[in-house]
Amino acid sequence: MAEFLLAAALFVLAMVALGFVRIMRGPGDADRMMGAQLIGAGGIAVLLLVSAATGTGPIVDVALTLALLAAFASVGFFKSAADAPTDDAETADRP
Amino acid sequence: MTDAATLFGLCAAVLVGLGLYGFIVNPQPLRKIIAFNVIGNGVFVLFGAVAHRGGALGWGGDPVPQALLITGLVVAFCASALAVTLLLRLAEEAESVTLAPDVPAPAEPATDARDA
Amino acid sequence: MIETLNAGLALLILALAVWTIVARDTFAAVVGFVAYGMLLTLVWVQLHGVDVALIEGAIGGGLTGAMLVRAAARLRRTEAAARAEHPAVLTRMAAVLVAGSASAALAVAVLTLPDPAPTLAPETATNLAATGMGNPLTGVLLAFRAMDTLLEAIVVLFALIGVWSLAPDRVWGGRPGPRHHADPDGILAYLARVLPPIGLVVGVYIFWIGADLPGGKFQGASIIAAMWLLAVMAGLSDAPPVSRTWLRLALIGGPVVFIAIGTAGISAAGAFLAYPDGLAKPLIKAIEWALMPSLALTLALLLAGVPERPAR
Amino acid sequence: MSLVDLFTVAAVSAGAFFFLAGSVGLLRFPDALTRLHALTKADNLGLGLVVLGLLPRVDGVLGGLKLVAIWLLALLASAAVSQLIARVARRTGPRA
Repeated sequence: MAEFLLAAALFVLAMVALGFVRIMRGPGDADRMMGAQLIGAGGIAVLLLVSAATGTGPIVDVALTLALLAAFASVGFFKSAADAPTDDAETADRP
Repeated sequence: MTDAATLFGLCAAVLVGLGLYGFIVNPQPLRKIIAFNVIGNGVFVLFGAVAHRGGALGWGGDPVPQALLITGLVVAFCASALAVTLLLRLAEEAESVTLAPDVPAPAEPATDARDA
Repeated sequence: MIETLNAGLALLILALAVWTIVARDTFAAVVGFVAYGMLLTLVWVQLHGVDVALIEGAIGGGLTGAMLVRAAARLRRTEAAARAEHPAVLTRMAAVLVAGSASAALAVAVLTLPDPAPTLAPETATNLAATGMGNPLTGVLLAFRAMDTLLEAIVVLFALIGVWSLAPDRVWGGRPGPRHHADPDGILAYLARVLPPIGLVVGVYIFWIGADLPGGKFQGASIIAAMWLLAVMAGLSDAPPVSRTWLRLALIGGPVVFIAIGTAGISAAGAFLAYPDGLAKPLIKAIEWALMPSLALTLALLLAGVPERPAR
Repeated sequence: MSLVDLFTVAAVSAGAFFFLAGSVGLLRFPDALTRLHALTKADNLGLGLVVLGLLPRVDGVLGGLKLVAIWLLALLASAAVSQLIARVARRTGPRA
């Protein structure tokens, strides 16, 4: 059973690694944030699977912390985009 | 068990190199801060790998280096926060410098209340 | 199977690290760094440092990410100018050389680590009973290496003083950061109403179990700091002016209690930061309870940033 | 293989499938909003099914509660974050 759970963890890790491709490609900031969000969700799943596979209960607390703070970076992203309404490609290219 | 320590130890060695490269080559200060953090992570992971090798008596790692890692991570975060704040303040001030390069920035009014 | 998982994790981490270094757009690099911070949490778990994983998850995955994302957005207008600066080819070559040799030297060191590994685990185990703690890390942090922890609490405070001292004169002692506004019926305000109570419970829980299981004051304090910042970002709460007396007392409260108990140790147990026999556990608890709110407040205010608005 | 194991294998596999679906969608869909749709499937269903599959394996009520709490927190975070990201994406519009 442990082998299956670890295999599932590996599979999930491989899948969320594709989120990295989205971070690289963009094209918008929002798309990149989504890639990070996917890696965060996958990280939580991997933690839970590893915890069950190795019988290490406290790992669940790590997953709990990540789940609690999963939204934090994205909220920061939203606020910074909201604080600067013109903050975009247009202003980035302004001399 | 030792495999994880060696693997992540080597990973950490590469992280230090990557961070060092970025720290030298990237011109933007924020990128330098990030690169410095990558160096720091490399050092921490290396330390963690060494701690893991020292695991004994049912503990997965030597508790002394692991405890120092916790202190280290918090201090590294504080240093980064200070560096980022400094940078943001610099950007605020430097913006006016860029807009009017010849005019010195206006001095702050001396009548401001300062509380200790 | 676990070896494959570790190898995959290491590869993904390295790929993300390369991206954060070489990406052209700073924001893209920062997002890569956020994802990389979350994955580092998995590395700590695989290195059997669950306590470290907890702090990395709270700080590396949460606080640092939000801080860098916002900084990258605010600095975006300086990007174009910075992009024009290209380091000379010679600099690049030298950088590759320096970085490569540093990596190679470290890799050689990793491969030639002494076997069996030196360890302080047996000493910790022998003396842990005297502290009354079940989690060896808490024992190390507050008994065997208490000096490090004390100095750390003070360094954190110094960093905050550093941040505050960057304030312009006209807002000296004022409220940090901009006043945030959000739609009171919007999703952000909803999130900031629902999440912080849960986060507070989880933060205190992580702090509480730290005596016997992975967890502790640093981890709990980081989570609570993040929750307060969420409420601030949603406009539900506001950062207090940094000149408030209660605020300053709360900030130094933890370190002061730590120093007081440490100084009392000189006469009671013969050394600074030594605990008298049998009293170690209650004293450690007292220090932890005093330190945790101070740390949470300090970390939160560090992220809230420079005072930007007058105190009135 | 016991019934519990069978349940775990089925639910975790289904969860893994949704991570696959989410990742492929995030890569293949044409614009930000459809990609967001794919992402939330991985967050909600992928993680949810993994949690469901692991539930019978936990020891004690507290362990089970923590697992469910993780899933609920992930649901809350993903619901809120997808709205916030969608707003930014709508305002900045598609750009190359």
